[in-house]
Amino acid sequence: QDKIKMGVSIPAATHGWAGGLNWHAQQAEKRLEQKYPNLDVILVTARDVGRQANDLEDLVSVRQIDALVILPFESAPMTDPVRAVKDAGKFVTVVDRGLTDPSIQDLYVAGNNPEMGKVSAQYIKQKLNGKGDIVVLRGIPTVVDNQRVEAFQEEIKGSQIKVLGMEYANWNRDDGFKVMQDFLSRFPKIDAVWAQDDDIALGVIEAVKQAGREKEMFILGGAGMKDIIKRVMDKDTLVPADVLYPPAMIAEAMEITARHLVEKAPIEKQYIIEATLVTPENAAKYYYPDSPF
Amino acid sequence: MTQSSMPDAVRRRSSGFDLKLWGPFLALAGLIVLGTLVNPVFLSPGNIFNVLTRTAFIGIIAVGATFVITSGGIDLSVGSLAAFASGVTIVTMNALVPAMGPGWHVVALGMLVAVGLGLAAGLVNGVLVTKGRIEAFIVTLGTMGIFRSLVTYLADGGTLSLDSSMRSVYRPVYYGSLFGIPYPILLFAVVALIGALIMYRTRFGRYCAAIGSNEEVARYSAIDVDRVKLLAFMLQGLCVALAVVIYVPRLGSASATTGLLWELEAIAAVIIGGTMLKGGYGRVWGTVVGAVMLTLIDNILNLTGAISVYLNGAIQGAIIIVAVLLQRGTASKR
Amino acid sequence: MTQSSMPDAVRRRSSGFDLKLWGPFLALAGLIVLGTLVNPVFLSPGNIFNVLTRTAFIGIIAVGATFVITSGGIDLSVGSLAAFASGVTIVTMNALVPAMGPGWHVVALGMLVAVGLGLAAGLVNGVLVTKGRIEAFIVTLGTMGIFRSLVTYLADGGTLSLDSSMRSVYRPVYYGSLFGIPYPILLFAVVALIGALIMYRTRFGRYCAAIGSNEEVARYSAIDVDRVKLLAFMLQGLCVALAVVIYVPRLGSASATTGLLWELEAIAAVIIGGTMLKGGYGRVWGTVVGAVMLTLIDNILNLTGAISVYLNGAIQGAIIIVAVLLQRGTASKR
Amino acid sequence: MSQPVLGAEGVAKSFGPVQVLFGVDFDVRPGEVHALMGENGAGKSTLMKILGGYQPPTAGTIRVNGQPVQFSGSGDAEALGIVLIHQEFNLAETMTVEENISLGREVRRGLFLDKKAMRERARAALAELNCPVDPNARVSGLAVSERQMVEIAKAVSRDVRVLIMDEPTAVLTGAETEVLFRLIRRLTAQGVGVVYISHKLDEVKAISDRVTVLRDGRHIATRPAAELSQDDIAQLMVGRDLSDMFPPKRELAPDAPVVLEVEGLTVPGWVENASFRLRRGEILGFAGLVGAGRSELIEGMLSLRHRTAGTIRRDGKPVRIRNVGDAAAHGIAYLTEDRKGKGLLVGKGLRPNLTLLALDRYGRFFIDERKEATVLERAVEEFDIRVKSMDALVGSLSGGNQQKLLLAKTMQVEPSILIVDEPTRGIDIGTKRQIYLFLHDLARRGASIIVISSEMPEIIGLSHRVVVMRSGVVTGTLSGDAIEEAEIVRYATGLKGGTKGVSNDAIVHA
Ligand SMILES: Nc1ncnc2c1ncn2[C@@H]1O[C@H](COP(=O)(O)OP(=O)(O)OP(=O)(O)O)[C@@H](O)[C@H]1O
Ligand SMILES: Nc1ncnc2c1ncn2[C@@H]1O[C@H](COP(=O)(O)OP(=O)(O)OP(=O)(O)O)[C@@H](O)[C@H]1O
Ligand SMILES: [Mg+2]
Ligand SMILES: [Mg+2]
Repeated sequence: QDKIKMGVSIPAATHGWAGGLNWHAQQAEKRLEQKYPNLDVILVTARDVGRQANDLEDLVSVRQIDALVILPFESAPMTDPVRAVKDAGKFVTVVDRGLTDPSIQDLYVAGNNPEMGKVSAQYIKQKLNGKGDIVVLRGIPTVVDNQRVEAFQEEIKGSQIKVLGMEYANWNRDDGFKVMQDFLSRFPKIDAVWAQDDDIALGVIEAVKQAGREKEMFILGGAGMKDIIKRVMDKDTLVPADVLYPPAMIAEAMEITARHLVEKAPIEKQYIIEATLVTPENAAKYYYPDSPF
Repeated sequence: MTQSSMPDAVRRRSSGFDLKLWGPFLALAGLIVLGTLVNPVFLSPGNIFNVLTRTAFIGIIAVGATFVITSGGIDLSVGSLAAFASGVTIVTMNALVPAMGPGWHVVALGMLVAVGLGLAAGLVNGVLVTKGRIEAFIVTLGTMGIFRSLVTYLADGGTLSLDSSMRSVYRPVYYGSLFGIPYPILLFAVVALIGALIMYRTRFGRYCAAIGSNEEVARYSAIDVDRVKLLAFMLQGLCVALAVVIYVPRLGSASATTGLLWELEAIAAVIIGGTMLKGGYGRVWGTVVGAVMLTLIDNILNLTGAISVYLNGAIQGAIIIVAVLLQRGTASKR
Repeated sequence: MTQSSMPDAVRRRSSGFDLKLWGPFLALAGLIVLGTLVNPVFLSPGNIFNVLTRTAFIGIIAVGATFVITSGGIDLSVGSLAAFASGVTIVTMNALVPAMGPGWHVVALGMLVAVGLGLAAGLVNGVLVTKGRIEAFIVTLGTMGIFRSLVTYLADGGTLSLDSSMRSVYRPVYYGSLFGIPYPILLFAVVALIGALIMYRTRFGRYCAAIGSNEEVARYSAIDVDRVKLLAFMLQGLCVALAVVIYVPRLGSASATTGLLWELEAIAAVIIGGTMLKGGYGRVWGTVVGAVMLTLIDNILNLTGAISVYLNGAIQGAIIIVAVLLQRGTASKR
Repeated sequence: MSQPVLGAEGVAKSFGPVQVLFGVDFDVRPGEVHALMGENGAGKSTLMKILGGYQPPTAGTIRVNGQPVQFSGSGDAEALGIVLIHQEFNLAETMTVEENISLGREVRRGLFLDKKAMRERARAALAELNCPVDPNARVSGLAVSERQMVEIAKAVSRDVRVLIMDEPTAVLTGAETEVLFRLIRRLTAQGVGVVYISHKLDEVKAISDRVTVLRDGRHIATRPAAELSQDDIAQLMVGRDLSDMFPPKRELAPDAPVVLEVEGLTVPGWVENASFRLRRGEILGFAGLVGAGRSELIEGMLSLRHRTAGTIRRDGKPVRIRNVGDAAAHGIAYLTEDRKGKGLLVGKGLRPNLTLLALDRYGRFFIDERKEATVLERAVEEFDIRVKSMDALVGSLSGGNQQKLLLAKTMQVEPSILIVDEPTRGIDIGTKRQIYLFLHDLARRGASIIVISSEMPEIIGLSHRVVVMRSGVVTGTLSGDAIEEAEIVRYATGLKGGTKGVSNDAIVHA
C-alpha cells in the first residue's frame, strides 16, 4: 500500500466534449500506470456538481489519495469541496475551469474560454469583412458558456456584425439540428453560424444541408473534434475553420501532476492551452483519427 | 380507484364528455394560432414539415408508451434504449461495410438489429415486471441506467459515427420524401394508425385497458395478464426501434447524450393527450397530438426572438399548463 | 365457528405482510454487506457520516414526496424548485449583506425566504392540481420548466455564488456537527421522524392514504380532499426548502444545473422504500432507507476501482433492480 | 305516532336527460325499521343517496325533524346523524379495517391519533357484529362478507340517528344476518330510525315495521309490514303475481355421464382434499357457512388461487386448467361472487364488459363492434338489464342490473359447465325467478351447473344434489329428500359428517 495515489475527478460523458475528456483521461490513466508502476490513478466521474463533491469526499476519506486532478463541473460550487481536499494536505491540480479562489490550486491547466470566444469572433469578423448577419447557438447555461459568449460579443462590438438570434443548443447535436432548422425558417439570410462547439456544429451542418443553403453561410464550431478538423483539412467551405479547446488537456494535467508526484519534477503553477484557430493550413497537426472525439 | 372516478366520468359522459375527448385537439389548434401570430413563417410548409419530422421520434415512442401506461405500467428506459439501439445499429452497420460493401442490404440488416434489440429490451423489462413482480417504475429506472451506460461504453464515452459511405446510402430514410411528404412523417403516421387500430379495434388494446383499470377483473376474465403486460413492453421496445431506424440517418451518430430525457417527453405527450397516468384508459390520437404540441412549443419559441433565452423553459412550462388547463377547463364547465 | 377461525386470519395476513414491510431494510442490509466486502473502509464512521450527510438532500425531499405520492399525486418540480430556491436564497443574502453585515440574522432571513418560497411553490402546484383539475404530472412538469428557467434567468445563465463573507458564517450549517453528528444528518433525522409521525400518527397522514387509495371514499368520509392534497404539495415544498437550507452552505452556489434529476431520485427513493406509486399506501421509513440505498450504491461504486467508469450507471441500475427483486421475492415466497 | 326524523317530499332526480325518480315521498320515524322495496333500478339506492347527502335532488324537499335542509355533501348529513351504508362498497382498500372504520372521525389525543382508542372502538364495533376480522388487517385482503361487516361497523360506530342500509345482507349469510338483526333491534330500541333495503322478502317481513314500494322511480305504496304478506310485497313490486319461485325439478337421467370430476383438491389455507362430481344436466348446489371455502375451492380449481394438489377430469379425461382461459376452452365458466372487485370494470361501458371474457369470438383480428352491439342488445333483452342508454358506464347501473350484466358476461363463452357463485346477489325477486328459470332451462338443455349460494331456499329449490362444506372440507353430499334446511345445517355446522377441517396447522405451515 505504499503506492502513490492520484485521484482524478471529471464530469461524466454527458456531452461530446466531456466524452472526449473521459477518453483522454482513461488513456492517460493506462499510460501513466504503465509508466510509473508505483502510481495508482483513481478515475471517478460525476453526473452533477453534488456528486462531484461526494466523489472528492470519497477520494480523500476512503481512497486516501495523495493528489487530486479535478476538472470541476462548475467553478464556484466546487471551490469549497476542493479546498477541503487541499486542507487535507493533498496536492491539487485544477483543470479547465478555475476555482473562485485560485490560491487553492497547486497547478492549473486550462483552456481559455474567453479567449475562445474572442478568437471565434475575430475569425468571423475577418471572414465577413466586418459586416453580416449571424446566429449563435449556445451551450448549456454555465459559466463556461457565459465566458465564451461574453467575450464573443465584446469582440464584435463596433463591427457591423449583427446577431440575429441566440438559443441554447446544450452542446448537443440533436438540439443543434433543431435550433438551426428553426433559425433557417426564421431568417431568410444568414451569413455565418457560431456554433461554439463541434457537437452543435455537426447538427447545424445537417440542418443547413437539409435546407440546401450551404452556399449562403459558413459554420464555426469549437473544441477540435476529429470530424470537424477533417472537414477543415478537406477545405469544406461550410466549415472553413475551427477553434481548439482540446479535451486532451486532462491528459496533460494528469501527466504533469504524475511526473511531479513520482519524479518530483519541478512544475510551473500554470499551463494555459491557447484557443488556437484551426485552418486548412494547420489542421493536419490537430487531427487524431483514433480518438472517439 | 376506478370506482372513485366513476361518477365524475358519468357526469361528464352525459354532457361534456365530448369536450374532454376533443380537448387535446383544441389545445393544438390554440397553439397553431399562437404560432401564426408569433411568426407567419410558422405556417410555411417547410416549417410544418420540420416540426412533424422532428416529432416523429418522440411521437413514435409515445405511441408505444400509450400502451404501457394504459396497461398500468410506465417505461422510463425508452430514451436510453433509443441511444443504445442507435449505437448498436451503427456499430453493426460499420462492421458489415468492409465485408458487404455499403448498400441497402446493410441498412436493412442494421434496421433488423435495431428491431431485435428493441424487442429484446422490451422483453427484459416486461419479464422483470411480470415474473419478477417489481414495479415498472423501478425496473425501467434500472434498465434506463443500464442502457445508457452500455452505449457510453460502446462509444468509449464519445460518439459513434456511421461510416460515411453508409451515411449517404441511409440518409434518404430521414431526409427523403414520398409524394412530398418526408419519410419520418409517413412512418409516424403509419405507426399512429396501426397503434390506434390496435388500441381501439383489437383484443390486445381492450386487454391493456382492462388490466390498467382492474387487474383482478382482467384475470377473472380469462385475460393472460402477464402476457399482455409483456407484449405492451415489447410493443414499446418495437416503437423505440422504429424511432431509431429514422433517427440514425439524421445525424449518423449516437452518443451518451442521445435520447436524453426522451422518456419524460414521451410520457408527457401521452398524458397531455388525455391518457390516464394510472392506466385503464388510453388514447393514441391524443398522444400524437400531445407529441406534436410539445415540439410546437419549442418551435414557436425558436421562431420568436422576443424573449430572453433563459426564460424559454418557463414559457414552455406555462404553455403546457395553460394548454391543459384550458382543455380540462372547457371540458368540466359545459 | 367464525369466531374460532379468527386467529388464523390474523396470522395469515400478518405473516405475508411483514416481509414486504421489512424488504427495504433487508435490501439495505445486503448493500451494507456488499460495501464492506468491497472495501473495509466502508464501515468507517467517516464514510458512514459522509454517506448519510449526502443522503440528507434527497432524503428530506423524498420524505415530502412520500406524502404527495401517497395521496395519489406526483411532483416532478422538486429538483428545479431546489435550484430556484437556492438561487433566491443566495441572492437575498447577498443583497442583505451590505446593509446588515454578514451574520446569523442574514442566514436566518435567507432560510426564511427559502421556506417561504418552498411553501409558495407547493401552493401553486397544489392549487393548479386541485382547483385547476390538471393531472399532477403535467402541472409539475410545467412548474419544473418554470423554476429551472427562473434560476437560469436569475443567474444570467451562469452561477449564483454566495458572498464569501456569508459563506464562512453559513458554512457550519453543513459542515458543523452536534455531539459529533453532522447537522444535515440531524435535520434529516428530525424531518424523517416528524414525517413518520405525521404519516402514521395524524389525521393528515391517514387522509393522504385514503385519498390516494380511493378519492371518492375519502370524500364520502367528509374529508376535504382538495385541502389535503394542497397541504401535501405544500409539505413537499417545505421539505425542498429544508433541503435547500443545508444545500446552500455546502457548495455556496446555485446554477441552472443545480438539483438536476433530483425529482427522479426522490421518487425512486420513495418507490424503493415500498410506497405505492399509485398512492394509498405510504412509508416514510421505507423512503429514508430508499434514499440511503441510492447514495450507498454511488458510494460503493466509488470504493471500488475495478470497473470501467462508463459502466457505473449499468451497475447502479442492476443493483437497484436486484435489491428490489430480492425484497419483493422474499416477500412473495413466504 | 312520533314525528319523522328524516323525510323526503316529492323528490325527483335526473341524471342528464334521464329521470330516475319522480316525486317520491318517503319518511322514517325514530325507532322504526322502514323497508324500501322495488325492482332493480327502481331508484332505491338513488333515493337513499339523496337522503344521505351524497347527491342533490333535482326537485323536492328533504326534512330533518320537520325542518327543510339542504345537504352540500354527505358530511352535512352525517353531522345530523344520518348515515348511509352503500350498496357498493366504500372502503379504502389499501388501508386497514380500523383506519376505514375511523376514517373522517379519528380520535386524537393532543396532536396525535389515539390509535389504541380507535382500535378498541373498531374492535368493539366488530365484536358487536360477531365479526372476527382483525382491525389491523388490510381491507384488500378481506372477503366480501367481511367487507360488508366492516361497512356496517363503520356506520354504527358513528353517532347515528338514522341508519340507512342499502342491501346489507346481499353478501351475508343467515347467521350473519341474524347478528345484524340483533344490532338493528338494539338500535331501534335506542330510538334510531332505520331504512332497510333488501330483496329478501322474508327478512323484510321479519325486521320491518313499515314497507314502502317503489316502481320505476315512482312511489307505489307505504303500508305497515304486518298488513302485507311476502306475496303482497312481491306483487306490489313487480305489478304481477309470483306464485312459484322455482320451476319443478326435473329428474336427472340415471345414466347421465359425469362431465366434471374433481378429486383431492387442496388450496393451502382454505380447502383440503375436496372432491366432487358433476353430471350432465345436473344442478349441483354448494352449501356452507361463510368461510367454508366454497368459492376458494372453485377458484383453486380454476387456478385463480394457488392449489397444491388435486386432479380434474373433464368427461373422464384429466385436464390441466392453468387459468380462466383454459377453463373456458373446456367449456367451464365461473361467475364470481365479487362483482365489483373481480367481475366488472365499473369505469367502462356495457359493451366492453359484456364481451371481455369471450372477446376472441368477436373477430379474428379486429373486434367486430357491430356484432358486439347486437349481442349487447340481445343480452340486455334476454337478461332484462334495465339500462337507459347503451353507452352508460357500468358503474352507473343499479346493483341488480350490474349482477345481470355479469351473468350475461359469463354466459358469453356458452359454457357447458356453468359455475355461479351467489348468482342472485342483489337481484329483485321478479328477476330472481327469471334467473332460476334460466338456470333450469340451461340444465334441461344439457349444461351442468354448480350453484354456490348462501340462500338456503335457492340451494334447496334448484339443486339435484347438494355438497356441503365446512372449514374447507366436504362434509357431505345430499340428494333427493335429504335436501332440506335442517339437514344441510347439520352438515354445515359439523353436527354431522366429517369433523376434521382445515386445521390451524395446515394454514400456518402453508
Ligand atoms: N350516476 C348515475 N348516472 C346515470 N344513471 C344513474 C346513475 N345512478 C343511477 N342511475 C340510474 O338510476 C336508476 C336507479 O338506480 P338505483 O341504483 O337507484 O336502483 P335500485 O333501486 O337501487 O336498484 P337495485 O335493486 O338493482 O340496487 C338506474 O336506472 C340507474 O341506471
Ligand atoms: N379459517 C378462516 N379464518 C378466518 N377467516 C376465514 C377463514 N375462512 C374463511 N374466512 C373468511 O370468510 C370469508 C368467506 O370465505 P369463503 O369465501 O371461503 O366462503 P364461501 O364458502 O365461499 O362462502 P361465501 O361465498 O358465502 O362467502 C373468507 O374469504 C375469509 O375472509
Ligand atoms: Mg340499489
Ligand atoms: Mg365465497
